[in-house]
Amino acid sequence: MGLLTKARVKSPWLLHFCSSSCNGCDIEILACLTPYYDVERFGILHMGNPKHADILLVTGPANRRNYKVLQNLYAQMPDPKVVVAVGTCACTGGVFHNCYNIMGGIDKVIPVDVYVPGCAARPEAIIDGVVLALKKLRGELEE
Amino acid sequence: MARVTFPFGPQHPVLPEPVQLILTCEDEKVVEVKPRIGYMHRGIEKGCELNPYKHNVFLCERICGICSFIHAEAYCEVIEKAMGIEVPPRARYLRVFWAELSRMHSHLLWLGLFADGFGLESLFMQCWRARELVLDVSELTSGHRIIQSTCVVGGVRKDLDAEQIRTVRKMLKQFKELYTPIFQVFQHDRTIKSRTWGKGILPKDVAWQLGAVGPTIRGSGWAFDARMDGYAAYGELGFEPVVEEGCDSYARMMVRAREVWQSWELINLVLDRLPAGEINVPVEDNPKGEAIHRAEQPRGEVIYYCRGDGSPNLKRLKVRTPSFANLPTLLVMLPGCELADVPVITLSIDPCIACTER
Amino acid sequence: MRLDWLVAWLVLLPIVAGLLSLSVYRSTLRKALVLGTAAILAFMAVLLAAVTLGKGSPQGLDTAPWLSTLINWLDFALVAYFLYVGFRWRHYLVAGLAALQGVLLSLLEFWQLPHGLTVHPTFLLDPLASIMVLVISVIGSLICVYALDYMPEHEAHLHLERTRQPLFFCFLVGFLGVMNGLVMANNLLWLFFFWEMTTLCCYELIRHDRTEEAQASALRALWMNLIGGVACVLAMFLIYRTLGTLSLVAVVQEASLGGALLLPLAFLSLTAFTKAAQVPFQSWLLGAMVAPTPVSALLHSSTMVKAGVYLVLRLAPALFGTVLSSALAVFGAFVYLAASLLAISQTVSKRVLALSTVANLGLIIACAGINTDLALAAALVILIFHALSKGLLFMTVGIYEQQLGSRDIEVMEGLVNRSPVAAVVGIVGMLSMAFVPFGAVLGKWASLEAAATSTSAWFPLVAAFIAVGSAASLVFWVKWLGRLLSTVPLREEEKLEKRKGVYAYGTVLGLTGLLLVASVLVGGLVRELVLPAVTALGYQPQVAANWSGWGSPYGFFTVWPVFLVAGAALLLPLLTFRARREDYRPVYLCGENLAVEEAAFRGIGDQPVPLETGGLYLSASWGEARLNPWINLLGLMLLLVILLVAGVGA
Amino acid sequence: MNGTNGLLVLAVLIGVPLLGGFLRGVDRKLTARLQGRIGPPIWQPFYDFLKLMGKKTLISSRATLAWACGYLALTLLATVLFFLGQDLLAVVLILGFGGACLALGAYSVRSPYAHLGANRELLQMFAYEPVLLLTAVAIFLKTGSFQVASVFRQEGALIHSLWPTFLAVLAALTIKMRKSPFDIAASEHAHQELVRGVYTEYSGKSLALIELAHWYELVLLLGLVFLFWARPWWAGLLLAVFSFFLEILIDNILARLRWRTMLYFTWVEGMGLALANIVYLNLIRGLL
Amino acid sequence: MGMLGVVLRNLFTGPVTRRYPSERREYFDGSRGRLVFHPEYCEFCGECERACPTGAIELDTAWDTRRQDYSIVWLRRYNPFKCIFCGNCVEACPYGAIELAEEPAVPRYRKEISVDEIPNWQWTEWVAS
Repeated sequence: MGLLTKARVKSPWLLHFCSSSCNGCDIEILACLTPYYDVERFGILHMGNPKHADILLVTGPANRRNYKVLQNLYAQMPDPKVVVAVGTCACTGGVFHNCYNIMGGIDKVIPVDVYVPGCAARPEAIIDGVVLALKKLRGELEE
Repeated sequence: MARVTFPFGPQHPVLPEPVQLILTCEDEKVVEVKPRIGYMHRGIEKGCELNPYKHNVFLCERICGICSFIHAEAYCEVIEKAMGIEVPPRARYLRVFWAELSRMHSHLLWLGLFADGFGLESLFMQCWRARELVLDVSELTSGHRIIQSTCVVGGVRKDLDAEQIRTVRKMLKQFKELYTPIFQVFQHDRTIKSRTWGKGILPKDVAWQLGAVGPTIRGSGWAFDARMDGYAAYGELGFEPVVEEGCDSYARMMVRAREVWQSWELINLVLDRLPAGEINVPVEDNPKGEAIHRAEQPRGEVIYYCRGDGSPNLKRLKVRTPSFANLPTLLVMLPGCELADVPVITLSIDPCIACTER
Repeated sequence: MRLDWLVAWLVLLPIVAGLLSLSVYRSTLRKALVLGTAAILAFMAVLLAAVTLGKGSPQGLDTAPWLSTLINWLDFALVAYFLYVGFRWRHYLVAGLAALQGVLLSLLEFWQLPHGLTVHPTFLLDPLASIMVLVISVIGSLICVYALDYMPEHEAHLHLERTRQPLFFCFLVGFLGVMNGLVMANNLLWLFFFWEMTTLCCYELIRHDRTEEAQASALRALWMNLIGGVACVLAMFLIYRTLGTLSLVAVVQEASLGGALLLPLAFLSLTAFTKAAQVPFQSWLLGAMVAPTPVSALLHSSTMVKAGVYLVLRLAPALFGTVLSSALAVFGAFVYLAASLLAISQTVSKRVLALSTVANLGLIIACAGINTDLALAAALVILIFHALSKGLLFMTVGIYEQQLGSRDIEVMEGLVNRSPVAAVVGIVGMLSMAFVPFGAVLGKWASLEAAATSTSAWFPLVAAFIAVGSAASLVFWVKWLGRLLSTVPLREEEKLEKRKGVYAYGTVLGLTGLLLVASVLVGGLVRELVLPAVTALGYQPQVAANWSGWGSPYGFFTVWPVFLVAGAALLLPLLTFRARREDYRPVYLCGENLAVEEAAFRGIGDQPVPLETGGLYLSASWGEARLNPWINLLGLMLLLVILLVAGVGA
Repeated sequence: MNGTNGLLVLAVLIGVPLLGGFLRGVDRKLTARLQGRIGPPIWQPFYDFLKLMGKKTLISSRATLAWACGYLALTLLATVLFFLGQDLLAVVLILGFGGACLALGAYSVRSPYAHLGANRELLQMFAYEPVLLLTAVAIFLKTGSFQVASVFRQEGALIHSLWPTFLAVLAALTIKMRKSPFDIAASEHAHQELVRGVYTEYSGKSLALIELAHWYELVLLLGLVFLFWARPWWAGLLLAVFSFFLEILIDNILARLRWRTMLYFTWVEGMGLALANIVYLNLIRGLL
Repeated sequence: MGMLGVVLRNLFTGPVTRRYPSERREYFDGSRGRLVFHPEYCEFCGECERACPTGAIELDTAWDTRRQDYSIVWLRRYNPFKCIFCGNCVEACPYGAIELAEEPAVPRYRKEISVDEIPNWQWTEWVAS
């Protein structure tokens, strides 16, 4: 593993976007930053700005109103980047599957690398998801 | 004079949820605010008409993940009212237990975000650290950290055993130790006061005219709380609302900080007085007719209305959420403030966009 | 060439050329006249500098006695004209001051001075004078050439029936001669005449457009400068009573005799402050903005206000060690601070420039007050670079104004895309006012060092004022630079530079080149020009200058490495870094951005809302309305204190 | 420039960012500990730097990269001049203009967040620049020279007579280290109203360069603190470490304040202290 | 100054962080984590499908392609990425074939649907009945 790859894997800065979730996963993502889970151990910092971010954490399904926002944010992130869909509804739409304004999972709108199930996804699952995303990042880089 | 017009949101680190405020600033002073909502709209009310009414509990829980239990509870109560079901007393007490747990975690979460809003990151960490204890209690008793999912039409799904009650009491004691210094910081810290005192004034009469609810109106000196109706077991617990007279962000912050203590006491009271007996009654038939119910969420009063025609699907479910009532107050408070106060004032009403837009 | 011829050319050529231009109505002829005058004037100035610097010691020059008599009568003619102006416009303050001046002057001429008084020498040619002549003749001439392009377009805007350019160029070009005379004069009566002539030129140039506002501003400039005139006559009274002569050199040399000269020196300082638009009098310079831009450029960079600081610098050795000197230092530093703070809240570009001028002149006066060799050197460096940069900036702002039709800084947003040449020139000008290691900041550095080494008990205040003032000036320059630089990438904008006037662009680019050369060679400039001037004033400079920078006994500022590093860092990425179109991303707009070149975000009803961005003005805190009363009051109080101190000292 | 100086310059160019990055790592670790967390590894800033260097280039405007380079270059130059024992006043001025480059970079693309951040950066500069200039003057009064090297020729520690100035420097240090309560232009952590303020439009390599410049700046400022107790050297080192720790502590116990409070604090209290100190020293100089 | 006490206490009492991937915490009893299915108890009654609010469970039949005789297999398709882990199906199941484990469901690169064959329901038995 080259030094650059290692640095990339060791320093994922994340951007969180709440697509149209119920807030459950959002607060669990925030909980990941707090003392009990402290993802800064892995070098993860919560950036509010897509231009600085490496990982996009999306909670909630894509809806017809804000999918453009999601696409814009995705486009503004510089490569290499990964997208993690956090929570059941970000994966497939989940409990909102029959609400009329919902398009389904966010993979309908942007490419998704890792799906984290759970409603709301537990911090442990989110950490697992990010770790999985980093594995993918490393794998992609080494190919 | 140079003006800066820019969008504040939908994606913005201060706002965890998508909402847009189009701000116009002159230097550091905000002169114009135009809110733009609708990013979170999912169509839950319509979705509820498509599901069997018992499944709607799970959907209503996910109107908002922070006050999810109270949504579920309010939904169940409105259905029970429509169907004329009497809920057993133990279930009513347990509902108060989880509802107050939700309130505690919601307020702590908000206090943390608020601290982050005025740039005190370590206080954010402390609040969320204390909150983890509340979440542990929630997970221990309901099986999930935030979406308790314990309420069903006719009662609750889970019971507390003596062992659990003992553990909960221990954890609550730990919580008290952790929260006391945090509370004192919020109450007395000078830099926090300088950021919140006199910021975002919502005068008493204006608060009433705009129909603000919850801590927003209680911070403006109105004793207005749906729990005073005495639904669930509140009537038997001697509930008194927390009221602050300051009308500013500091007052609203203190209402929430003190409500954490209030919820803590209510939970202890519930554990002391928990009556024995069944936790739910079987519900067989379908709702017919209409009913309305008020409940108090961490953010304020939520109103549920339902109408059924005897079929398994509701004909109409209408939810009026507290943040929807509170958002107009922003338009009074924001113009004329400084840009640095925008997060403080915006957060001081604790906007929950997921609730507002459903 | 003989020295007296040289002086005659420098003074008379522009005046004659100006008078000639009164009868010139054809633009080609006017161009030839102005260009020729400018070229000869600049050449003569360089020659004068070569001569005076080569000679080593100051050269005196006498004139025929009848000339002195002529000057005396012309003085009265001027007073009469001012009296007429006062009554013509029913401005009784002007009339009163002119009358007072007339009375005082008659008293002086007919009662106190013996008949046929001769002052030896009439003209004094030393390095300080030749630096001033260089500044006036080179930069001033360039501005006159620039006006050849500016004025036709300006008049096209005014829809005049008949061009007023002959009159305009008469005063504009004549001004240079008057100024040259002023800085070379040693006889105070001559100095007074030239002084009043500059007041006249200034008045006529400001009211050139003949609008109501222009007339009011011109009258304000007039009455404020007349106060200076009155103070000057009073000073002459006192000086003659004490010394029995009216020679400037004598004043400087005899000052060490005692405190008797303090009061006249204070009056002369007051005269200088009115001309240099120091704080309670700054409003005339701000009002002068209504005049066509070449006038502003001329007033600010090379003439008029520079006369004020010139006089203070000339008198500085006389003040050495006196309490008046400290008072000047505090006053100057205060003006620097106050004007810099006021400039932050300004949105009109010319007012920013004007306040920055006031501030820099204040700094020069503060340096004169600090009164050490280093301080004087700093003052001269600031004077030279201020003239270069401010002349450049006014001329470029004039170009912007004609391109944009506005003087507002906010309107200049993204000018670097729309009008690249002029914008880059303006950026260079602003950088040279505010950034290391350009001359103005170098002067600031030296003035702070000088302030710190001063023995005065007041220096902490001076240092603090300079420190805050320099930070404030950084704020408003960077803000304005930011406006120019603020662009929308990939957007095809309408180019404003459809017509690049040869004279306007030529002079501006020439001045930029001059500025850059002078900045890079600042070490040589200090060694060859500034230090001799300081020596000639009677200081023993311990200041060292070598090829790479400028040193004082306490510190050393390296210029070349900073230029190299900053230049390389800023230019290399721009030259080497190429971005493809697909590498561009819109700016961060919370996810509601549109395409890169749109500069808008989706707002209510999914309609694009254009972005508005703006600079920092803080008008609530540092707005003129709020600060002006305080600043004027403090300035007035400081002036009174200066006079009081001098009076008590006497 | 002779051989020793050349070596020194090389040592500064290479050593300072290593030290600065390490200190940033310590900063983050310590902050985490104060918040009851574990925090990132000590060498996390180096990972971040490398990663940013390796990002694909996406830009909003070409000019931002140039200004980032300018910021880095000027900061680097100030650091080199400082460690070569050059003129302190010049160092402070150059540092100030480095900061201005940062603001200009943010101004050079029409982005509201960057613009508002740049406005605030200017306000910060307005707050700390006079304090640092006066500090240089105060050091001059004690040592008789503006040269950094002269501090080492001075007998005894500056802090004995310059402690009020030292307190003023701490206020400026808070601003320069972007620590609460004065992190108004760009906060270390993202939760503020201006997103990342001046840094909003920088990404990838230009952000990495800015990070590098921060490291130089940090060491330079701690070097300034070191001067206050330069002899014996370990006392200065202790003082620098103490100030560093103090800043982190302050960051964690105070809320972010508004710009008015910042200006009020740095001018009235910071500059007031430095000025009082200067007046006092000047009095002594006058008496002796 | 209350904050000072809090942060200093934090500094000296050490971090409270749960070092998650390396040290795993015991989950509370009754935590609603992953859904575990025991096909051997399943009687294919369909209660879980009806109880599921998100439609994550589907009961289905399909041709058994492993065998040549075109026999039918009884399948339960479960999509963990649709499931909200509410436990409604667990309560609805009369045979105790579904259970909620305490550890959460694991993240995946792809949304894999888990398909279980119900052994109680075989082609032959169905024919025999």
